[in-house]
Amino acid sequence: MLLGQDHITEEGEFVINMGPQHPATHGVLHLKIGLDGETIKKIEPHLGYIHRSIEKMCEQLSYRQFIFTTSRMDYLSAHINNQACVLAVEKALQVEATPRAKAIRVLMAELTRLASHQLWWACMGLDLGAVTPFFYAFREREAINTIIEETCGTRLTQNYMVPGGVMMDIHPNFQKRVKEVLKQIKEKAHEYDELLTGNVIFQQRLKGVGYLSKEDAVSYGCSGPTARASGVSCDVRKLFPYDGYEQLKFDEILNTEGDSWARYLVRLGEMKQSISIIEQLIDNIPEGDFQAKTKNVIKLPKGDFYQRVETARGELGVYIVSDGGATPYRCKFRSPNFSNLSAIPKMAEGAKIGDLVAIMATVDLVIPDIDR
Amino acid sequence: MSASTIIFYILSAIIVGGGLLAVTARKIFRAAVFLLFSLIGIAGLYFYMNYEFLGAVQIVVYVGGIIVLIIFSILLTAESGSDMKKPALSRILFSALATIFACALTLWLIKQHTFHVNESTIIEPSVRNIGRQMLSTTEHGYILPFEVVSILLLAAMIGCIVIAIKIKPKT
Amino acid sequence: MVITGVCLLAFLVVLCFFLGYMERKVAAFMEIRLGPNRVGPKGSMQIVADTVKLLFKEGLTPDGADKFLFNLAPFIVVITSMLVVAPIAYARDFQLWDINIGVLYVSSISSMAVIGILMAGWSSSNKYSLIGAMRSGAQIVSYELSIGLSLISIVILSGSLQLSEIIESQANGWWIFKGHIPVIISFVIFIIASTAEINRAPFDLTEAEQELTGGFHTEYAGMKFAMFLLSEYINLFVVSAIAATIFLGGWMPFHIGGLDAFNHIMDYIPSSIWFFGKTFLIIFIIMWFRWTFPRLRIDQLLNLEWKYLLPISMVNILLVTAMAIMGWHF
Amino acid sequence: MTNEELKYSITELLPVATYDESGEFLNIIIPSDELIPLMKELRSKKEFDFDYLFCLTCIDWKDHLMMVYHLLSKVHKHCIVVKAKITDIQNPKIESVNCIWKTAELNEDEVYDLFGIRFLNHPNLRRLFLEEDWKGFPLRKNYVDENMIKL
Repeated sequence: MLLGQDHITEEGEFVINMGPQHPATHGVLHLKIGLDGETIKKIEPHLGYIHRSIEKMCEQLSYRQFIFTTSRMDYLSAHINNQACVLAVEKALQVEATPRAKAIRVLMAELTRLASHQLWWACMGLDLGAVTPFFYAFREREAINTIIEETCGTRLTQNYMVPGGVMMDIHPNFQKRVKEVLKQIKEKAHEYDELLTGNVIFQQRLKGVGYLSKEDAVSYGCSGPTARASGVSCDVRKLFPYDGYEQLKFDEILNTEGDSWARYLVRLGEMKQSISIIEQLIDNIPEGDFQAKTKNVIKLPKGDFYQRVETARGELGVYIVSDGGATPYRCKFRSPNFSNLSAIPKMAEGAKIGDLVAIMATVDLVIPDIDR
Repeated sequence: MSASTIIFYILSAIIVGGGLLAVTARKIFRAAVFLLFSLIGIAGLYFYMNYEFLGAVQIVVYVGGIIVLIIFSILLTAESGSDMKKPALSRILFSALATIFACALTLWLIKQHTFHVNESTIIEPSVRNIGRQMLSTTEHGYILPFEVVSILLLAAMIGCIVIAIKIKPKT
Repeated sequence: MVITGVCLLAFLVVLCFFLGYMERKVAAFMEIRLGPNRVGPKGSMQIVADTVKLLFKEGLTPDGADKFLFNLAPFIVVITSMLVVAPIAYARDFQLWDINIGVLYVSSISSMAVIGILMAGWSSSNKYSLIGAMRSGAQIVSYELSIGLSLISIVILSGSLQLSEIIESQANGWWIFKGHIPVIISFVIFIIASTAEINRAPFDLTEAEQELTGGFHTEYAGMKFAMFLLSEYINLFVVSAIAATIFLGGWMPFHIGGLDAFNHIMDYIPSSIWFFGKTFLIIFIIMWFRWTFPRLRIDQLLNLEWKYLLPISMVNILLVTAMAIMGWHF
Repeated sequence: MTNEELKYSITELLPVATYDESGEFLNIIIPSDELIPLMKELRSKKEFDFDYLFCLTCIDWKDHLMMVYHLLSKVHKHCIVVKAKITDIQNPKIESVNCIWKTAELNEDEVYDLFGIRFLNHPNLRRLFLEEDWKGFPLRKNYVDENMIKL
């Protein structure tokens, strides 16, 4: 990569490599930055440091197995990734999950989203030099992870979804624990505002930084909070509802400012929406089976199937091309981070190095999702 | 030789050595650092003579101000890390001659002047006296207005630079 | 003289150990966690363990570095911060060097520290270090102005540059109480500007690990890195001690005019406790900044100085001068 | 527009296009050299207004390569899948759509890296994940990894 053709070779330009080992990239992302003083002129992402070729692996795995590779993509919304695969398989088989399974899936997905946004908030402060918020956010995130662990057995790569439902029923304590955590989050919400949201320095660091216009957001294929902060309505849960999202009351948080502060506010708003979704469901989990009957060896009919879901970072698409066999002929994951990353050079044009860190923090990239 | 004399010679060695190294150093950044040592040595000499105010001003103005500016501008130049070219022989010769001439002139002037110890009016070099002297309107006075004029000139200079500076056209 | 000097250096090292421990505990307190609690009672030996670790680490020098300057820089930084300690009065009649231009001496020597940082950043031959060095140059040179102006306001009021005389002038009340609002303004400006001067958060742009991966000391390891750390803590102490001396009366006890009984009780508290109490209060405030504020951006940092602090302190100087001439202070 | 209307309008534009409606979306299969004119129409015409390219990938069907473009209109909320057939397997190339949707730049880099399709008029075509000197294109069906350890 470094040997190949270089776009940042202009005479007199100061080139620095941010990453592959850099604290602000949250993983092994490598950005080659052309600088003029501290002002950014060009950014060129270089990827592949943790490329595992998940798409190639999926071609060898059965339809029950390939779901679990996706937990390792966007590991912060592992549940939602699994859900996308499961839904794609269900769509192809024309099987529907049981009502109980759907409710559990949505609950788990929203808990994951909440935990993921907590982590984003924690790292957001850390990236801008405020260390303390990290610990406050992790206090709640750990509680959520503990709940998920109780039911799924793992904290991060849950692998809980199977075609037709979920792998096992929820833990008896689940409802009680979730209510406790929600209560805790609501009680501590003011701490979040005091620590970061209300801080003048913090606001000044984000306002007007990393502007992305609505047209650019669409053209770069941005999705999730990144695009919604630019005024693009793109919540898959609203536009193409799945697993019973159509019956739930929640708002799509939109903001038209398009800067980092807007992205920050959108994510904060989404946390509140997730809480409201969980509250609507937690006492109304339907009784019944948690898994619909499916065949042991799943074979999909010939054709291609596309399923999208809303992960914590945007629209995840699973594109399965089947030739009628027991493994996918071709499996493509349209990852939200990959598209959001491509918009970063645009957002960071003319910004400072410190701004780039703020932009990356608000876009909230998860590198394994880019380097699938 | 008393301890005091030894300290004097150490300081002098720092000043002279720093100066020599500053002009002979191949790297421009190193030259600036050696110049810094030389200037600190001079400040040390002032402290040694109990002219603390002068010493502190020397450090504030030369070390904290001018050297930092020099280093800062060196950082902004592109090739601060590479060795400079060896200067032409004629330039070395001429600068050597100029140095020897200046040295000789200074020594000659010092030789000419007879230093007599003035024991009757010892002016205490306290800040209070310096301040009084600055504002005095008698002989050797009017120092503050003089300094103000120089600040004015500096401001004018900066203004000229600001006006003359080219703003890169945005592409 | 030599013996007291050596004692002072030993004291400084112990002090830095304590400050390191204090920083960890303050951070832990702010971050709802425990902090060091394994090595020694309540984790108090943690910093010793860290020092031993740093001592045994290999002090790498990068290949492309200018070796001479790279190795010189930490010494310059440490020496300058140690030089500033000399004129501080620790207690009644306990001052190592009562130089008659104390305030000027402090501000002049502390302006030298930036050269060590510039040297370290440049000689590492690392682009991140170089950016860090450039930032620190711009930052320290500009914030020195505000520090100087806020110190001058007290010099005007007390009519002396000598630290001992400034303390004496506060026998009937600390300047922060005697000097009304203008002195409070210059005290606040002094705290802000000196936090910037010693490169602590929210002004730690020179190291900014999330942006520059450590800034000017990216390439330093082992003992050379420890020296930067040492100088950071000495600077923290010096700045707080100067603020305590100039604005809060140094070792002067807290007195209220007219309440003789109260004043007598205050006098029984040893003067060194007064001095260290005030100093550590300010140290705690500066640590508090670090663990609650996000970092500024470089242009915001310079704007803060040139657009706000400097004009305010200039106007403030006029106010203080007027107050001194008219005798409006107590 | 409904799928029927889309089909009608596109047939007017490009008579050679064939259709496949078995799946969720309307699939249009076109030869690779017709791609850019059609895409430009799909993007710019007010009644199509496909402004959101949400998935760009490729499928290796052994005898030919198929570029797949999933398009969505944020205004009209209709979806379409454009499939461009590349028959030249040895030296596959196709026009880049980067001039229409900017998201294509990195996505096409990825396809170039993993399938070896050369995109013409691409601003910065490079191997995105693998090293420059990597041999072969991993997502092709005939790709054999010599270093792979069989389990």
